[in-house]
Amino acid sequence: MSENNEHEHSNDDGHGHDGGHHVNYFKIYVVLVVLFLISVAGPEVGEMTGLRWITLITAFGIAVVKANLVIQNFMHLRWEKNLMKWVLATSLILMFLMVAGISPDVMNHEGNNWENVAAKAAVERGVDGEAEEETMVVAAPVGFTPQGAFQTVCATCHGTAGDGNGPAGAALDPPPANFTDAAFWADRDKQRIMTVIQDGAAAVGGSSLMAPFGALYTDEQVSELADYVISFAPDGAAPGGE
Amino acid sequence: MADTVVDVHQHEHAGHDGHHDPHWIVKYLWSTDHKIIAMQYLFTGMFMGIIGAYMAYVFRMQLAFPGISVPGFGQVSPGEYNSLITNHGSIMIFWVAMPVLIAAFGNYLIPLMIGADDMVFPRINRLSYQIFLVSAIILLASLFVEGGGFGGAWTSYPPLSAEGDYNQTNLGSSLWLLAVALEFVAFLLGGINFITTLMNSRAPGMKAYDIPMVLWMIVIASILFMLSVGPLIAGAVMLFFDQTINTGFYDPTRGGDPILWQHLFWFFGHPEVYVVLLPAIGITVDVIATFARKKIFGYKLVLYTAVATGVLSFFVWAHHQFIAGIDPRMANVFTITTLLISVPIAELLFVMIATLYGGSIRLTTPMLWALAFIAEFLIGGVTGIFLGASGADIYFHDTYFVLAHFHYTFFPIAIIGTFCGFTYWFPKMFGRMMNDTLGKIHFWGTIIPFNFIFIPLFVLGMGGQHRRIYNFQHFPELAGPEMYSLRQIATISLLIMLAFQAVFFFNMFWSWFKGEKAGKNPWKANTLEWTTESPPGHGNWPPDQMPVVYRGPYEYGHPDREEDYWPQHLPS
Amino acid sequence: MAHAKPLATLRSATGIPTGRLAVWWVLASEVVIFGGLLGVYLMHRIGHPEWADAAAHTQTWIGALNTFVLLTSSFTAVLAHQAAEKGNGKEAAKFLCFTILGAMTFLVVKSFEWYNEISHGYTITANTFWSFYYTAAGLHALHVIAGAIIMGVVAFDAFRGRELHRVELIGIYWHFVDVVWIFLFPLLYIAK
Amino acid sequence: MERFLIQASTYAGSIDGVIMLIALLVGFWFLLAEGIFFWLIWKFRARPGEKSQYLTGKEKHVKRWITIPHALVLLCDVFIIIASVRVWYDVKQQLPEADSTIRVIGQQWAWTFQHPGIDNELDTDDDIYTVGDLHVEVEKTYHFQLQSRDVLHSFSVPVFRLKQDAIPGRSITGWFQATETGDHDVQCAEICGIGHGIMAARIHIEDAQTHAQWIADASAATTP
Repeated sequence: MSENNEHEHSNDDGHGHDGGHHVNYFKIYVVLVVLFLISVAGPEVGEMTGLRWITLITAFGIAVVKANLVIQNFMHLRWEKNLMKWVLATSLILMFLMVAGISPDVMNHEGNNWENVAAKAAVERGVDGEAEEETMVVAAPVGFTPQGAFQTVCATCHGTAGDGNGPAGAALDPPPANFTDAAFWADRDKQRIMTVIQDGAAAVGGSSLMAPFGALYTDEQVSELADYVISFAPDGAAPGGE
Repeated sequence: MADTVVDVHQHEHAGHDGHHDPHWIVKYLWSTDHKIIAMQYLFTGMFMGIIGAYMAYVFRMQLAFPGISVPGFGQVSPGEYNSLITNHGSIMIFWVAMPVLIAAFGNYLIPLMIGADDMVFPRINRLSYQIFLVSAIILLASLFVEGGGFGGAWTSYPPLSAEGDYNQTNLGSSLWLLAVALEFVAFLLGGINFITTLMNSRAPGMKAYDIPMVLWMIVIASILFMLSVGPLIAGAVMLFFDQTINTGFYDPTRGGDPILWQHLFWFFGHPEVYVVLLPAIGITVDVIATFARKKIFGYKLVLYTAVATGVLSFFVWAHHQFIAGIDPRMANVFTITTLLISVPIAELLFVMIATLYGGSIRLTTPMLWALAFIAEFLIGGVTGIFLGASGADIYFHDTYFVLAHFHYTFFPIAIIGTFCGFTYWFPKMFGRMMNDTLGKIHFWGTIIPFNFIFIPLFVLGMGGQHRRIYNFQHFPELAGPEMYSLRQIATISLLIMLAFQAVFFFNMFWSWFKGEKAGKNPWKANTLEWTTESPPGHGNWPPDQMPVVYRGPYEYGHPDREEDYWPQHLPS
Repeated sequence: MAHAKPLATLRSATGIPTGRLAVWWVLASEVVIFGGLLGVYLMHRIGHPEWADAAAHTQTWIGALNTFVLLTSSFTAVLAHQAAEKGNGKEAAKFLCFTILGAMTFLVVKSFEWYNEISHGYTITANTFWSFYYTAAGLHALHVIAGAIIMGVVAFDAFRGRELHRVELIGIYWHFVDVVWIFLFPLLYIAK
Repeated sequence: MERFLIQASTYAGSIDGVIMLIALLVGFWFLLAEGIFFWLIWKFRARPGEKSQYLTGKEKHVKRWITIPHALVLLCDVFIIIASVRVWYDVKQQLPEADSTIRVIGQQWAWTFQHPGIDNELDTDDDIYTVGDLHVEVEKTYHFQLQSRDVLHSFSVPVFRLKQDAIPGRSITGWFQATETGDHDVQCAEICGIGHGIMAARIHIEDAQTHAQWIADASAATTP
């Protein structure tokens, strides 16, 4: 088949308005460049006069005008069937719908019975501020005792006697550590116990089922808790202190 | 009409191949023929379906008999359990329901039913399947990497999905996300092909209202998919960066927002439900019309309600998030829109039921599946009202009630709909009839256990049992013996149902090679695919016999005709 | 020729040629991808006034230069289309090459700009503003690269007088890439 | 619903009321639709020599079989919406005056409860922290501030019919008032990682005396 033929067809069938679109593309281009220059100059003017809205209008208003010029004249949407205009308009409207649905949660930082503490803190400290380790200020439990902490938190899995037979431990694989087992202490020291309590067993290559609990306790408290854990060790098996 | 994409290289290539049989690899794996691509999608989907079913088997065993060593798997650890449920969900929706219902049936049926010789962009079609295949391979690979497969549920909410520290499956979650994103790309390419083909390539005389309903539904579904998936693709890129290069898009301490992902996901996720629902409804409508020998009750009514459903589906997404930390005031808006969507869906079902009126109903295997679709989907539909109403959802959210509800929608869609379409078009696809008796045994062996799986789960959900918990022994109120007996009923029913699938596979392979020859039009149906050979050759029709359309697709029982059907291509 | 291009591709029930119809649908899906990303960015930007401090470090003049480059390349793309409509494949190929040149310039300027910013410590992880900045501009740059490659193929064919209708298709896509940048420019550079 | 699980909060009854209302309305439609459906299958089964009728669905007298139910479904929807929004407003939007405020903090994979202690004020020195056990007094209105340390969790108390997701970075306030004493499950209802299945807690609803005793004991045990 002849390529020329094909091309001529494209004029006839494709557009139904032979001989191009009678647009002076150069004129459109010049308008676009002028608009572009205004949009660049806008912020300068806005800054000089201190009027922020000038910046916004020149920036976004002109963006819309420019986009419209390109879409209508360069993409020839102006001559396209209505069907496709509807399709494109629909996709655009859906985006507005999406933003409308999401913005009450994402754009706002508080609402009916909720408050986005972290986002407010981020606004507060600005872009250069360092994020704190723990934005949620949760005081460490006051009146800490290692026994109490072990019985409320650890014993769920490790058992009240530290033998790994806690009620929640039965289903775990690997099973929770048995602190009364001499073999367990063969290669463990206090530092490792503290690391596991703070960062979880995964931090030392163990099972991820042992979650990090560092956020619950201060360093001293973790140290006390680790001593308490070591106290379960059978005589002679306990690792040396620090 | 030459102003279209014409591929010169393909011409040359085709010129070489034209007169001798291509190597089988070229013929079956590198083909641009829409029928071959449809088969590729169909069998890939079935294969993934078997994997998804195997996962369901493993975790149902764990739930009913916690701690046992599951035959064929071994003991299930909590991490493995999470990975199994996550990938079961992802596979069943993205790698089974979508490829089979949209891609396989879409590819097979669109050109045949509109009287075209192929899709408009055959090579993009092939590319679409290849990307899909790669995505499936990546997903399967993600199960075997270090740390195991992703275990953050198919919704993949960050921060759990975003940080390796939280989910312990750093590589698995990135691969999972990559696989899902590639799958989206595959369906975007496929969807453009479907839409363009239906819009432009209809046989002469085929007007918009002469298009069979299943094609409308597949194309509406593709449009819904295209318009809803965009933000999620953007969101997935952001999540991928969070996972791999430690950006903070979803990290609240760094100015991000975890709620954002939920919105982006469900802005896609809810239309996605209708993306898979509509093709299944389309298949059902076509099958019912054929076997009830009835014109469907209000063609335009069905079409417009489907469009209305599609449009409304963009307004309801946050009903998945009522208690997920969105502003409570927004929940009221979404309750209203959600309950409104029940109106067009109810209307679709009413229309399907009304189509039966005055018919001459033949209970063949495909018809049984179609009727089962209506009966079972009704249960899924009405239980959805509980979840769409914000007040009731406070209690039901994330319980087994939700789980049973969406299985009552997705099972009819993905399994019943697929079997319905497969048994109906099997004669066209392979040129032979399926065995009806075996088909019915398989039907009842699937439908009855199905109900016994999920009705107990409704009860468990009402008892307050939450999803995604691998072992209930830590919850004294859920660990009672009556709760376990319900779980065991569900699991044993699942085993029975899975066992009956063997009947289907036997029937399929046996009928494929040994079945009775089907002929061109075994069901005496009207639509164009029944006017060509079974299976159709390359190009679907001989070039000089391309069909021309004279009437709509559902002219059954017309009073002016002696026969009770009136094919679309016959001149008056 | 039994394996000739499908008849399906040649039909046009809507009156819109198949290729162009498909390109419009591609653009509709692109609108939601970019629309989603920019919408999300906009929400964050309004919610986080402190990002203005980060945005102050973007280089408006480089962004402006790139805007001008893309506008011009869009203009040459439409001239290529005009030439193709007249059947002048060589002319169309020439203008397409100008457009590719524009794309190259854009990418070179962009890499210079990013190099500059990254060396100042404004990496993608520096702050969520910069994450959005690199993600949005990166996604756009990816489209520029893809467009340039396809345009090369189209120009090659057009030079030999083949597939002239494709000049229009790649043009439509290219204008869309331009339109996206028209919005990215004020969003990322001007609004401070 | 009480057959499945007791109602232990003031709004549990109204949430169950919505569920019952929906069950009645949709149950009616469901049975009607399935009834007609099976009747039609039986009535219009294929008989030799009998041709199907040609109905287009455009005839007015036929079409009303669709349009009338259509309108009625819409009416039912309106009832459900009204009932549902009212309950939602009471549970999630309008908080009654609080007698006491507690803080609930989720982390992988445990619940930490911050009780206000003897002075009944949060964030003071005598706050009582517990992990996995929430102690509340019956017939008192509590506000809870829900927070999360790492990933999404969901604070779910099935007997209260209460559920709310905990989001890292946010503080979400809700309320409850218990009506019956007893010990019940608290579940995590949002997948939160490997240990999601062990993230259980107990809520202890106590009468005034027992609760005061617990506060005294707990304060004594934890005060240095």
